[in-house]
Amino acid sequence: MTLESEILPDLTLAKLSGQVDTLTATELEMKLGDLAEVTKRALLVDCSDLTYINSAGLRVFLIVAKKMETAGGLCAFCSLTPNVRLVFETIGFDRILKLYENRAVALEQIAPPQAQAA
Amino acid sequence: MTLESEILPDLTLAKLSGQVDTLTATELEMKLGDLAEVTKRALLVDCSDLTYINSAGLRVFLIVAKKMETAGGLCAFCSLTPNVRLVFETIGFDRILKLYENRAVALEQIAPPQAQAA
Amino acid sequence: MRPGSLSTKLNVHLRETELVGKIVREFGQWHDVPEQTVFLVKLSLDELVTNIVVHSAGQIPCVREIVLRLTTNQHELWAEVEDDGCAFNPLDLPIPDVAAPLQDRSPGGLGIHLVRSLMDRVNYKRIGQRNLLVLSKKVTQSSAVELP
Amino acid sequence: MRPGSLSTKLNVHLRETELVGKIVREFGQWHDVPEQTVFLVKLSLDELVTNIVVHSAGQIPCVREIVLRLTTNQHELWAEVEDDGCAFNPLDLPIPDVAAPLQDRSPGGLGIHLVRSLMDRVNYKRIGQRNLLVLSKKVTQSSAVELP
Ligand SMILES: Nc1ncnc2c1ncn2[C@@H]1O[C@H](COP(=O)(O)OP(=O)(O)O)[C@@H](O)[C@H]1O
Ligand SMILES: Nc1ncnc2c1ncn2[C@@H]1O[C@H](COP(=O)(O)OP(=O)(O)O)[C@@H](O)[C@H]1O
Repeated sequence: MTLESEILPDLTLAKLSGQVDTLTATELEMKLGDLAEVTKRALLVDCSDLTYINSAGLRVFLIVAKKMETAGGLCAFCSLTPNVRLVFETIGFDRILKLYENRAVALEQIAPPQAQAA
Repeated sequence: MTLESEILPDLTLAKLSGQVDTLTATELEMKLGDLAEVTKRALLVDCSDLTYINSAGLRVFLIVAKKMETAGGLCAFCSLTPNVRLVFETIGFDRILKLYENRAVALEQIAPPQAQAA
Repeated sequence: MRPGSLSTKLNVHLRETELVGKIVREFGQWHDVPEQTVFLVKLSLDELVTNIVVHSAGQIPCVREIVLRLTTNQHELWAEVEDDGCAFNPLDLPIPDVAAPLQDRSPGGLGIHLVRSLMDRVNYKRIGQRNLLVLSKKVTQSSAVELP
Repeated sequence: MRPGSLSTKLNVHLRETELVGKIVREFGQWHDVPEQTVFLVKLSLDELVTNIVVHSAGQIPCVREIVLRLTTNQHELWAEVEDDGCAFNPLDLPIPDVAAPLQDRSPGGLGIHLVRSLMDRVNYKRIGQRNLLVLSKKVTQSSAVELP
């Protein structure tokens, strides 16, 4: 599991790669938690290279999304592989979390060029 | 399986790497056969990166060594891994083939510096 | 798929979930199991083994061994997880409300729900002093890669 | 070693020897089989499966399937090769003269000799319409890598 982040004015981008399982979920919780702290408006988690996630990892997504929402922010996810999307749908995460097909669509919706120019 | 060769005045060096099995033995037989053809005195097969060999590969060694001996030349092997050496010993190849601990010892014995200088 | 079966004893340690993942992936590859089936079976077994290791800590008797089994025939894959801990039937757990809004969702209880939803069938049996869970997943002909 | 077992159906094709090598290597890794044992068992199974595929061509009945089995306990590894071809006991083959000088050595007949020499025990049984070869190899405690 690796998490690479980029903090932009309107958005924090986090690229999550590899396997998230019971052995790596705590590390993810700490890292995403830190990013949520410093994020003003929105946190976007790019899952294009997330090859595996189990319930320990899904639990982290739920905790971070709740925390962001409570603080008036937004936590979104993009570029889920078909396997990860199936898991999200199975536990209703597609209804309670903001999901985007790919990064371009997500950026367009969360931080549109107009907002960036302002 | 890969075979890299170097043709020197006193000796042909062949570095055999990877797996030699029933699927690759024919290719080895053709390549080593070609090398035996152009070799004047001695053919040295360096086995340091030979990770696997089965009876189809051992059969090729026997055929090439016989051919070289019949033509008055020499076919030698060096740098066998412990696994490959065990297989050689099991079928008596350590007694009928010329084996050397490593390439340096083999070169010293087959093509000593004096011979090279001559 | 190619017919075959496997049985392996696991130690009661979370690190063993890595071996479970490796076994499912590699056994799956040898037996031409489609990639998505490998993913779903690996996830289900990961959840079950993790639960046994994590929740066995306070149990009497404690779990001393876990046995993993995999079986394929042309159309179906079976996975079994057996442990010698005290009786526990995960199918008795309540189904979490996956339609609840974000703030009402509890972060626990997702593991067993995933297993029940992603597998075609899940059966629990108590056999002597052992828990046995049998999962099965059908594979459609078209998604299976057959060797000639 | 870690206790476990595996059974896989092989097609009657020389290319399957690659799968046999992969299975022995990966199953060996999961079950902490020492590297040299993996090498010797892989070699033995390669020889036996190759022989069945190569020599079954002209047989009546021809071989339609080969089954590979592996079993480990703490101290020993067993490997089985089963085929449904006509009866053939490789243990009846003469032992080649491995002490003969180079020019007298015939290049064939090495495969079965390697299997018999490198394994601790080799047993042949004809069961119904099937040939069964059972190989076993002991592993000394010191060379086995045990998980805690
Ligand atoms: N093998 C087990 N032995 C004992 N209790 C278990 C076992 N598996 C699950 N449980 C109980 O069932 C609950 C729900 O399990 P699960 O759906 O995996 O979610 P989580 O483990 O995230 O809480 C656990 O919190 C635990 O109390
Ligand atoms: N499974 C088999 N079915 C029929 N004949 C076999 C089989 N295995 C071996 N043989 C016979 O035994 C001989 C010796 O086999 P082997 O020791 O492997 O050497 P090689 O195959 O190189 O000749 C073969 O040439 C073949 O005639």
